[in-house]
This record gives sequence, C-alpha cells and structure tokens, in this order.
Amino acid sequence: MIAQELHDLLKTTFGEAILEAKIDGVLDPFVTVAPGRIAEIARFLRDDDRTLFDSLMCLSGVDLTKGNLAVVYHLHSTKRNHKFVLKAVVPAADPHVQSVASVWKMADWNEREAYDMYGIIFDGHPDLRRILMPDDWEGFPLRKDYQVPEFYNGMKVPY
Amino acid sequence: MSRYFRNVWDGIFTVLIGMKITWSHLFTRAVTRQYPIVKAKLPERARNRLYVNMDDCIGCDQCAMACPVDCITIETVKSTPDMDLGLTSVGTKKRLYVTRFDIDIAKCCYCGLCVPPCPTECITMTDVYEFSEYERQSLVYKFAIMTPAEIDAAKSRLAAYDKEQAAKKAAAAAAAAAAKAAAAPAPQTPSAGPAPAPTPAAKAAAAPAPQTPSAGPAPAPTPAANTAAPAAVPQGSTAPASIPAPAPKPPATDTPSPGPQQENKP
Amino acid sequence: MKTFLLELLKNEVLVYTLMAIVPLLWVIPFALFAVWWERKISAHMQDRLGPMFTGGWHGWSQTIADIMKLIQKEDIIPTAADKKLFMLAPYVVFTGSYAAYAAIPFAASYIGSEINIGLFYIISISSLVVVGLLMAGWASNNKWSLFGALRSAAQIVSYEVPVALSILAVVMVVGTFDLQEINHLQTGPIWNWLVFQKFPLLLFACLIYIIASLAEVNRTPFDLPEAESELVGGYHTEYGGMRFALLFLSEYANMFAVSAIAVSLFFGGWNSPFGDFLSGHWALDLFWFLGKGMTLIFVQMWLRWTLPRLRVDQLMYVGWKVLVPFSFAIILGIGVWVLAAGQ
Amino acid sequence: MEVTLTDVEPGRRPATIPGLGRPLRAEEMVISMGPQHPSTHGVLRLELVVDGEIVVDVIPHIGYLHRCFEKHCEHMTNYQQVIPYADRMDYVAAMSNEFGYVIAMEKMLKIQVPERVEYIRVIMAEFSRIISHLIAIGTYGLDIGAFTPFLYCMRDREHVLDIIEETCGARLLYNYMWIGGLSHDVKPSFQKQVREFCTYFRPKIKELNDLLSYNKIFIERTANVGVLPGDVAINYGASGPVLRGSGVNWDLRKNDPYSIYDRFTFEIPVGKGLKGKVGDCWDRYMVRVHEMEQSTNIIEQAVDQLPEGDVQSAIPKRIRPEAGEVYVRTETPKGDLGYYIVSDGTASPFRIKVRPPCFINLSALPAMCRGAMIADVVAVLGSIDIVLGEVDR
Repeated sequence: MIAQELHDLLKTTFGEAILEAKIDGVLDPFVTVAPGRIAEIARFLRDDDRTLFDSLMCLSGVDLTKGNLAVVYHLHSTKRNHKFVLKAVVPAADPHVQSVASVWKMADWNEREAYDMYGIIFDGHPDLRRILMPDDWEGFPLRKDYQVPEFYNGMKVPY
Repeated sequence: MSRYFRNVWDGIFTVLIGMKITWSHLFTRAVTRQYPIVKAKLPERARNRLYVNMDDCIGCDQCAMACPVDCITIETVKSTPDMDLGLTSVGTKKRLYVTRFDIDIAKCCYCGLCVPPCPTECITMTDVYEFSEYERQSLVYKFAIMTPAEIDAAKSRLAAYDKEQAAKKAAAAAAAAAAKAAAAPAPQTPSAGPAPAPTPAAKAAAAPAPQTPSAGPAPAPTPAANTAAPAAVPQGSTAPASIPAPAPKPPATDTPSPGPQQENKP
Repeated sequence: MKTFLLELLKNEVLVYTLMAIVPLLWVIPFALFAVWWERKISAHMQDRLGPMFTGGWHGWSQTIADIMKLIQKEDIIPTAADKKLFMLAPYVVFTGSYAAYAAIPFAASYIGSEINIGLFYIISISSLVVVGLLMAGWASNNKWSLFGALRSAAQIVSYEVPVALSILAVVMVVGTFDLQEINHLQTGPIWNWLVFQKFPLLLFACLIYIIASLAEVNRTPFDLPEAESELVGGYHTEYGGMRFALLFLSEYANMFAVSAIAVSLFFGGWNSPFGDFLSGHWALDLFWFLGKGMTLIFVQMWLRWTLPRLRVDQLMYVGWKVLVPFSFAIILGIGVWVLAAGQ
Repeated sequence: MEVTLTDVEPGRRPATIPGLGRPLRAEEMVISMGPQHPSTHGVLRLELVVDGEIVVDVIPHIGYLHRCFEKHCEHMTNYQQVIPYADRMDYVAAMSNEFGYVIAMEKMLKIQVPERVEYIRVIMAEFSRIISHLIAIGTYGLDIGAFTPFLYCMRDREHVLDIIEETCGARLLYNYMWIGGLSHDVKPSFQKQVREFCTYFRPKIKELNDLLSYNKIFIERTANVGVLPGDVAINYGASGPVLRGSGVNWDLRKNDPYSIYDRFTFEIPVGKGLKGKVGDCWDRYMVRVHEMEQSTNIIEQAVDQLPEGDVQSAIPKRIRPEAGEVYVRTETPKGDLGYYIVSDGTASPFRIKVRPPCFINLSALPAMCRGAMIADVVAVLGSIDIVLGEVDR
C-alpha cells in the first residue's frame, strides 16, 4: 500500500483525528494524527488486514521548537512489506500522548526514552520511568531549551 | 530409554571431540606477540598521535574546526605587510604568526578528520602510540614554536601597524576607509606601547620549545607567559577570518607520511 | 617410615607431627606448580603463550610472585560479614582437603596413617570441605556467595554418592578398605592394575569416579559454585589476600587428593607400570605415584579448557540419573561376576 | 496464596519494586546482577527477582554508559563529525554504524556514490558482521563456561582487524566511510588479503562448531532456553539474529535491499529449532555462525567484482542538506539499525535519533527470562548479543 492510499484509509476511518498529511515532496511521507487517539489508530493499523503494521520500527521524540514536541512513529509491516510514518504533535507545556506500548511492546522502552529525553508523558504506559538518565535527573536533556545543570548531586556536571 | 543412552553417548562423544581439538592446539604455534619486547609494525596509514609540522602551518584553523571533540586550540597574530614569514613547503604564503597551537591528546579521538582539511598537509597522524604520562597536563601538546618574546614583538608590531593604519585612515577621513577599518578586527589594545619584557622564567621555559613531540611534552608555560598572552591577544580565532581562507582541498587518497614523523619514534 | 622415625626420635607426638607435615611439603609446591601449569596448558590450548616473563624461563615463578602478592595484601573483611565464620572458613576448607592426605599412600614405605579403613576415612573427611564452603558463603553476607555455597553443598553431597558407589565397586573386588593393601594387590605389570580387572566394569567405575570427582573439586564442567560468568566468584567472591590464597590452595590440594585416590584405586598407586622394572625404591614409588597423579590432573585441566559448564538442574540430572544408576549397574555386575567366579 | 512481607513482618510496609509493580513475596529475593558483573557484557544492571535459583522477573537498568550521542550530534558543526561518534555506538562493529549513517545522509543529500565505494562498503560491512559475530559467539561460549572458543574467536578476529587497519589505519573506531565516499581507497594488496582470509576462515568455523556448537553440554545449556516465538519477537521489534533465530525470515539485505546487496547471492539463515524449540538460544547462536559463513560468501563475491574507480569523487565539499527528514535502516550484525535524521537546512543536524537494535532486543529480555534459572539469564543475555555502547548511546 502506498502512502496516499494509507492516508485515505485513515481519513475515512478516523476522520478528524487525522490532522495533516505530507505525501509528496518529502523523502518519507507522513501523517499527523491527534495525540489523544494514537493508540486507537495504531491498533487499527496493526490489526487491519489491509495494513498489518505488525512492527514499529522506530519511535522518536523530536523538539519542533516554537513550543511544540512531536512523537514520530515509523511503522513497518513484515507481512505486507510497506512502511508508513505517523506523527503526533503536542505542546511542550503539557505534552500528553497516548501510549502505544499495548499495541507494540517495542514502544515500551522507546516511550520511556522519549519521556526521559523530552518529558513527553505517555498516557497508559505501564511503567513510565526514566531509562537512560538517572532517576533523579532534573530536566529533559534533548529539549532545545535545556540548560545543562551546574551540579548533579553535588558533582560538577560540565567536567 | 534409547534416547537416554543416546544422550549419554552424545555427551561422552562430543566431549571427546572437543578434547581432540584442544589437544591438537597444544602443539600449534601460539599467535601471541610478546608486546613490549616485540612490537608489531604498524601500517603506514596508522592513526595515532597527532603531529604538527609548524614550519608549514599557516594558522588557518581548519583542523580545529573539523575536530569533533575540540581538542585543537589555535591562536594567531596577524603579521604586518613588511614582515615576510616565508613560504610553506607547498608554496602557500604564511600570513599569520601561530602563537598557540595546542592539541589536547587526551581528548583526541583519533578520527583523523583534522588531517584532510589542512591545506598544507602539516597536521598528520603518526604511528607513535606509546605516550602515556603521569600528569594529565603533559598530554596537552604545545606545538607553537614562538617564544614569548617573539609573540610580544609580533603583537606590538601589529599594534603599531594598526595604529599607523588608523592614523592614516583618520587623516584621509574617508567614509569607505572607516567602514573597512571596522570590518577588520583590529586588536583594540588600549596601551599600544611595547609589551612588558618577558621574565627570565618565561624565557627559560619557552626556550626548549619542542620541534617534535617526541622530545617530550612541551613544558607548561610559566604563569608569566601564560597571563601575558591572553591580555594582549584580542581574539585569536577572529584573526583568520580576515585572511583569504584556503579552500578545503579534497582529502588525500593516502595519509601523507612526511619525513618528520620518522623522527617521532622514541 | 613411622617405625624408623620412632626409633630415631623416641617421641610419638613428635613423630606424628612430622608425619603430618610431610604431605604439606608436597601440597604447597604442588599448588604453586599446578597453577602455573594450568595457565600454561590453558594458554597453549588456546594458541597463547601464558606467563612468559616472571623468573625468566616461561614465567616459571609467576605463581610464586602471585602468592607473595596475596600474602602481602590487606586482609579485608566486609563490615557486614559474620567476622568469626568468615575468618575461620578458609581454614576449615583447607583442613578438610588436607586431612584426606593422611590416608593416601605416597609410597610403599610412606602413608600418613596406616588405618585399615583408609578409604572410608577419606570419603568422610573430605565432606568436611562442604562445611567450610557453606561457612564462607554464608559469612560473606553476599547473595552471590550464598548461591555459590548452596550450590556447592548440593553438588558435593550429591556427587559423593556416585563417588562412594564407584569406590564400593573396587572394594567389592579387592575386599579391603586399606589403601596400602589395595596398592600392594596391584603390584606387577600394568594389567594388574584394578582398572583392567573385571574388564570393563572397573574401567567404567573408574570413569564414573573421575567424572564425579570433578564435581567434588568444583572443576569444569561442574564448576557451578564458583561459576565466574554467573556467580562472579561464588563462595570466594568476598575473599582476598591470604584467605583467598588459602581457599585456592585447598582447591588445588583437593584436586590432587581426588587424583591420588583414583591412582591408588585404579592405576596401581605407587607401582611401576613395568612390573619389577624401575620399582622397589621409595623414590621410584614416589615418582610413579606423583607422576600418575599429575597425569590425572592434566586430564582435569584439559577438560576444564574444553568444556562449557552445566546448569544446576542438569548437574543434578547427571549425578542422580546418569552416574548413580550406572554405578549401581556396575556394582550389580561385579557382584554377579564375583558370585559366578565362586570366590 | 501470595505471602507478602507485610504478613511476615507486621509494621513494615513492603516497598513496591519499581519495574516489578508489586512488593516482593516472602520467598523472593532481589539480586543485583551488574553493573559490575562478568557476563552482563558491559555496564548493564539486571535486578533479578529470584525464588531460589528460579528467576521470577528481570528488571533491566540501563544508562550507565549513556554518552549523550543524540545530544552531541545536535551540537556538531557539521554532519561529517557525527561519524566518529556513530562509530562508538556499537564499537565492535563500527563500520556498520557508519554505513547506516552515510546511507541516510546520502539519501538526504541525493548523492550517488561510485560503484567502487559501494563494493568496498559492502566488504567492510560484512567484515564488521564477521568480527561482531566472532565476539558474540566467543563471549557466548564464555558465558556458558567454555573459555577456549573465545580465544579462538579473538584470534580469527585479529586477521580481519589487520586488514581493516591496513586500509584505514584504525582497528576499532574507523571513521572510514564518509558521506559520499571513503576516507581511503583500499591498498593494492587488499583483494589478495581478503581472499586469503576467506580460505583461512572457513575451516575455523567448522572447528568452532565441533568444539562448541555441537557440544552436548552446550546444547543442553542453550536449547529450549529463552524461547522467543516469532510473532512475539516481531511485536517486540526484535531484529537481526534475535528475530531470525525465532524463525522469521527477515533480513533487510534481502527484504529491503540497500546499497548493492541485491547483486550478491547469499542465504538468510533462520532458526529451525534443530535442538529444541524454534527461537531458543541455540537457534540464535547458530544463526550467527551461519551468518558468518554467508558473510564470507558475500565478501568473496564482492572482492571478485570490485570495480576500479575513485572513492572520493562524490564527497561533497560542503554538507548542507535541505530541511527535511529521513529514516534509513540497515542490517547491522545486531539487527536493524535505523537513523532518523531531521535537518533544518543548516550545516549542523537538527535531530538525529538512532534506533539501536540492541536496545530494542534487550527490551525482550524479561519476557525470555521469566521462569528460567539464573544460569539461563546469562545464556539468554549472551544470545541477544548486546553492546552497551549501543544500548545506552
């Protein structure tokens, strides 16, 4: 299935949850969806016989600057052998995205990583803790406005 | 039951096969190299300690910009038109005094990215790999060969020259000239007088400035020399911007292995 | 030797003390040599060279340097450890393995204690090692050590059964527990050795004994108590310096002890393999005995550098479901044979 | 009936274990495996909730080797400088990391690289597959308790490292593949050396099989241990030998060919459950052994077809991609390595996200270990073949 068909399918199924699509003129076509309905869409994409996106290749957080964060889902189907990209854009002030860890187990650690680095809160995640940074680290390091702290637990950070 | 005996037999049999292999290896030649005694010959492209041939360095800062870990620090002072700094071995005219060329080899990641951008091929990776030190500071290699006295002289000359130029320009009072003067980052030293004479200590420290890193790490500059330099040098890195920056040449197909690196071997 | 010394010194306590020290003169140099030897064997099996510098020729004094270092090290006892047990454990372990030497006949003229139940004594006394290992593991107050200690307790207790059963097979043939007597019975050419008697039953008994004894001394493939890739160091994780050296020493002492028993039981003890040729003198006896023992130790090392390690349930499987039934079968076979031969 | 600590010691409320989601039962114990442990392959910490020798749950803690790769990338002054950092992710197969990155950047910049570059890259990537698998297999033997195969593997690995060192001057962290080309052309003796290696290497695989792979004890330790069924593996996003060991025939070199992999004939080994269930540790291990053979085949074919040409003609003078994003994945020895690169049109990267295969394969560890024994955790962990440099980045 090509990106246009996928987009049309999503548009007919989910209507207003599909916010924006960039199909032409980019290397990887993507569709922006409502962050509150991503789990539903993900489950549909995984289970529907036409799409069968059984594998989530990559889940990345991105700081779009201008007060927005994004979660990018690179989907892939090992049975149909096609790819697709979903994006969910959330405001940095209150970043809430639905978790897709129940759809793809792969999302479990990647969502934790996105939470760790960007502070995006994945609603419904079974165990949302920091994963790479220490548990008591302050701030979310990959945000563009992040300031490296002077001290961490009394240790000087920039060596 | 037959599976049980088959398992027991498999267990014994595969153990015997393994024992046969290890037994045969008892009599094969060991591959160990007795390292400190026997040293392997490194290939000619080996990327180890960095070496800078200061005779060829034009202070263009290309290597420092290419470095992903910022381990190279270069400071330069512009030369005045009346001074001839000579040519590099590839025929480029030198226009800058390189007052400081430090490589913190402890930070270096030996990626070799600094080598290809060099227009005069003066920075190279050598095959010297044993250079541990007791002091972390000794791993900061100082390649600049100018003595503090020479640096001060160069600075004062430049200051005098700038003053002269400024005076000329002021005399002409042309708007265009003024704009030009603003563009050139002339050192804004308030006291353009002769710089203080270097202390004997600084002289002694700077005298054995190493031509080659193998001669031991350069002694750390004495505080006198150290404080004198930043006070007078405005912004080392802004200087190269005013000279015509050499276009980055395409990377060489082979790491150049010039003669000097042979001398580096301890 | 005992009578000779008694005549010389006229003091029984002194004589027994001297007799007890004699094996130590062998055990300590042996442990030092065996560690070096193991390194060299493993290195050459792995296409390496092993220690090459210390002492000059092939690093012969590497282990001496190591032991010097271990002796000089600070005696560290973890704060949370049970101090008394922690300090005592290595000595208990060493006592257990060293006590077995009392009944091992090194030569026709030397045996520490000429008791007629020597084999029985060795089987019982070597169980004392388990107590020491449990003490070490428990007192370290470290979960990994505890795992190692429990594993070793389970392992040694289980593998004593096949060891005892295979020894029993020998005892059924020779009819005595006295090791010196068993050695005397094997005098003569190589086919007089017990391993070739009642062929092939005692050969299998010998195999079972060697396999089970590997487990008793915690060697690969049964080195679970100190499995370094799982349990870090097992029961000796927390030990360092002199105490660690003692644990290490007793491990090698144990290795030789089980090999010595195997030599006495199956391979003719101090007898020369050529019948009367090259035998008769105590030095030759000693040479043959130690030589055979070292050969068996080489086999242990060879196995160690060849094989992976079993899992704990598989270890129990091998012990209880393979070795024990087989040794029962051997005992049955020997019983039938003896009965049929009408002896 | 569940007995919690509250029942045993009144007045002491049991703490819920983070990651486990419940307090410990009375018969359970938490044992910390790592960060300093011989067989966690680096600074990985596993909290094992054990009931005797039985592992009830595994809680991995990572991040001890976090080196802020993604943050560093955003601070680079140009895209070329990312490569030395990418090398340091999966440091036992650094060429593969570079390969994925340069392919992604070339896709973004729309550069067509010369044929010779493609061939040399493929040879190097397959070499890195061999050296990575040699480490994986050797250390796996070490985890199981066999020391000797490890040193045989290291010995064979040296031969590859020597060839690579001759070519690019470094043994571990190469910085060899550049955007649009290579840092050096290969030496004239390269083809001969590679062929010699291939003839040397094949018998060594057989010896390894005799010594380790088909050893009964090894089979007992690995077969039927840590079984990961194929559909679960896909759901976990597992890739590489972990996925193929579960019987899923999925290899990007065949299924989504990049570079010039479609020009070579080779097979994709998959786990067949010869010694136990499909997807057990032995299958994963054996997939690696067979992959080394296949890589040797690819290298031989590539060396035979190696065209002449310049390896640096396509290197751009200045790397400044248009604003946009690209996601490229390649098949590294550990699995699918993905690079998600976002550019804002400047010379420094806006965002580089790596999809680290080890990180994702490791997340399936608890599922594989529940109900196994402590020794099995070591076996499963070794069969996943993680490199902490990549897990933590």
